[in-house]
Amino acid sequence: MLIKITRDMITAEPVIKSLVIKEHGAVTTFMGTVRLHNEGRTVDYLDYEAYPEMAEEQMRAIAEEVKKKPQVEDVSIVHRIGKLKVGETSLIVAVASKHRREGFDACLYAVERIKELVPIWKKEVWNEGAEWVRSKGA
Amino acid sequence: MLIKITRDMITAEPVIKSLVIKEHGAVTTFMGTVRLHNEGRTVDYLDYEAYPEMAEEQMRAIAEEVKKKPQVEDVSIVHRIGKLKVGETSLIVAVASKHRREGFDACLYAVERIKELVPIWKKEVWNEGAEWVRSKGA
Amino acid sequence: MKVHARYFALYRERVGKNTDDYELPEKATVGDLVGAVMKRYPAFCPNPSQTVVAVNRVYVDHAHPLKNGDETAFIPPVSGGA
Amino acid sequence: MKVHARYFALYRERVGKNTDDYELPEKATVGDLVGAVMKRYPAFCPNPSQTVVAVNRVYVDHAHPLKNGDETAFIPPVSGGA
Repeated sequence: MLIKITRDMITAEPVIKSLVIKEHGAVTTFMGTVRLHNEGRTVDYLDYEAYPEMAEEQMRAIAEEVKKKPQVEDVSIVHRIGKLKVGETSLIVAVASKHRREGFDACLYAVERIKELVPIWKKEVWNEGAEWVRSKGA
Repeated sequence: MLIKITRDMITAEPVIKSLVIKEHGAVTTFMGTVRLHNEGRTVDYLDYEAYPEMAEEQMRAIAEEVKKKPQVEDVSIVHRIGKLKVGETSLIVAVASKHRREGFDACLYAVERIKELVPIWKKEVWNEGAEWVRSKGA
Repeated sequence: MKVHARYFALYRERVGKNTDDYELPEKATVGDLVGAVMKRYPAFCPNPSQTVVAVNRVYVDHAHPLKNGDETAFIPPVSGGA
Repeated sequence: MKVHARYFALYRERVGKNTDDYELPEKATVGDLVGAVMKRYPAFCPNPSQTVVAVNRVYVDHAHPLKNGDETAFIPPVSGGA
């Protein structure tokens, strides 16, 4: 289980490698990347801010909750903060499970819990302004 | 779109990097790894055999089919064949989509189509014997 | 008693600073703290009864009793993830 | 006419080779080919009418007409993926 908030670029491989696996079977990974368009605006960049200590605690609590689901072996969550350009990755969630369907369900559930609970905020900056984004929820 | 059958070790990063993305949003990745236990037996290794030309054509057809789904941007599929030890990765499917739910659905669907259609066979080798595995289907 | 307050994102921009300290009467609740913040920064939040607050990094409701030295945080709607 | 046959996995092990050629009458179908294989290798398949066959890398049914030079393949139940 790797839980991390970082200002550096993030890639899938170290997150997948961090999973502690006894039984193997399936690894499901989700990566959220910055979109060029949002609600009709062309995004220049996003600026992510966190309450880092609490965000890490919440991420860990979500990972522990998801890890208790049937078939799930381990969960890792890494979130990048700071300025992110279009196409860069803000979030990586990796789930090891014994079978694939439970892995997909667990990974999607983890992403939805993160968007709901973790104190991280993104400000969308485009050429004519900037705005804190309100999550549309899970 | 990367479609490949290989005897070499496979990792997620090059498969994810192969995705051609215009709109970004989400990348969902599935990795199938060799399990230590299957139906009560302790697996020594698996030996994957393919009808390589047809398997690649089928994988490409599945990727093209999945790419046509709403929100899906690109799909890559890589399958390893030959002898694989416990914990090694046999299959990687990566899907780029505009939103996460469609990405998860498309990735799971692609894996199920692969297991149903692609002419690849695995032989399970354990300490007291060996057997061609019959897929339990999608 | 004295509690420490942290502001994030939209709230941080509205108050123009990251942190504050508040002197509150004994037995004050989170609701009382929200009242004190609104008094100091009337434009802080249009819907103070809905403001999400964490105490010592845990989400709590407005009836939650505060104690001296607590770290409180004002959490605007979150938007992490993808 | 002559068609080329490829055997994989379980079928390959049962016949002890990767490939064969079959000489078939004009207008022969995949079903006729399956019959010829069963004649050459009686233990090939317990359920010949269910045998999955590809012609030139495409799955076909047993009524599919063959032509000279076709590459046929006998496809035991697949088990790729995870």
